[in-house]
Amino acid sequence: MNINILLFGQLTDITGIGTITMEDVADTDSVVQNLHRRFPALATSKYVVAVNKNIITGNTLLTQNSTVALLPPFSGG
Amino acid sequence: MNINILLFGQLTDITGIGTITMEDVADTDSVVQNLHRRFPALATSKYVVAVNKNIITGNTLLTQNSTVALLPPFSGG
Amino acid sequence: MTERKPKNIFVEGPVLPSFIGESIQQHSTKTNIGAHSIFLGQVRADMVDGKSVTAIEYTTYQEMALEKMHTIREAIFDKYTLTCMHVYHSLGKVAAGEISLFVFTSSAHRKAATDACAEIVERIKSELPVWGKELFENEEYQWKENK
Amino acid sequence: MTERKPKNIFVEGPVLPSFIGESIQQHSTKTNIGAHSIFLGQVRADMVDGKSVTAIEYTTYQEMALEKMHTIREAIFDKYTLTCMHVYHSLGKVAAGEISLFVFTSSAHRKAATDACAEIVERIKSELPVWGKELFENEEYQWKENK
Repeated sequence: MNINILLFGQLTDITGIGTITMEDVADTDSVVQNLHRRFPALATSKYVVAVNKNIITGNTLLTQNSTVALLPPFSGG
Repeated sequence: MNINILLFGQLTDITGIGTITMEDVADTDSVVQNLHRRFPALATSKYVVAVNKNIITGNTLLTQNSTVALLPPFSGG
Repeated sequence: MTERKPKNIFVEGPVLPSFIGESIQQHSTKTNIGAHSIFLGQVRADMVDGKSVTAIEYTTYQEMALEKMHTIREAIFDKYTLTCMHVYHSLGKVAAGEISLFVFTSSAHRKAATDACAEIVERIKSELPVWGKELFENEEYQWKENK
Repeated sequence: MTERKPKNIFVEGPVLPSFIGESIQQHSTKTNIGAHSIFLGQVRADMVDGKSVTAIEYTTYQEMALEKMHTIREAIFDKYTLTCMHVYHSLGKVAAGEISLFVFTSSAHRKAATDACAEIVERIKSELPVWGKELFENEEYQWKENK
């Protein structure tokens, strides 16, 4: 299963990239744990998670080609 | 004693003029009574009275060169 | 002893959109501004008994209106932390679709500009001695009244 | 079956005052409009630790932002009786003193336009996935956070 992961704003300062692809992750908790292992500074960063452009509040199952986005605090306007 | 009287908006439709001078009127009630006699339609018109650019709520004594203005409902903006 | 002279807010005819654009442009040097709030009053082609309003002709008791506007301005600056405030009101004929009132406030943060702008508009409509005569296609007219 | 496509609100670089003037001008043919409310966000040259912000660089999650903006637009049209509503937000660099947000609402009577405009601005700031990076004179920067 292919999952697309998008990172924005200050989070890309940590990861150095804005797009990551992961295979064999079943849910958003797994994605987050995997990212925190690879980029420890993410664990102490403020962000919310969106799946397919909708912000989620709990662990969410993913399907083929789901897009998971990590969104730091908004500052538009 | 010279009193300047100003009329605005729909009130000038009644009086035909915007400025009237009166002599020997001591207070605003006298001005209003005088105007109502000359222009009976004024008596049934909505307006407030200002003396020297301040809206008054009761009878007000006038002095030499006071300006009395009859102001129909505002409709600016 | 200098007494601040009330600023003239009246312009002959409509307020032009290009003038509004230029007014905004002039604020680009004030880099402490974070928010602008603008209110524009536009003349509506209202239908009254089957006839439509083609223009409004504005008149004022100018001396009183400018004194009143000065009082409003001071009260608004006392109440809100504004960087600037501009008000323009038309006199004479303004056709349907044209702009007769332009209120423009600016502040560091949005709440002051937004709240001040709304309050200025309310006070202008209820307190300024200005009269609008709604003109119809033929020679007919009626006097507008603010609610 | 047609699904209304979300309108693009993003523009590259600052929103120009002349564009705002032209947008206003375009409403002169809509003679049922009586009131316009406009909000403009301008980049402030804030001082942070003795350094001043020279520009903000905006990025977005565009697909999500446009869907979100579409939802906001529908909600606002349901709640208020508006004639029209326009929103423009900058992407990329906007220098201090330049405009990064332009919200423009119009209605027959002033309350709808004014209230809708204020609500749209609040929702944009809290709900749109947009990020501003405040750039200083040197190569330094900090990420902005809306309050």
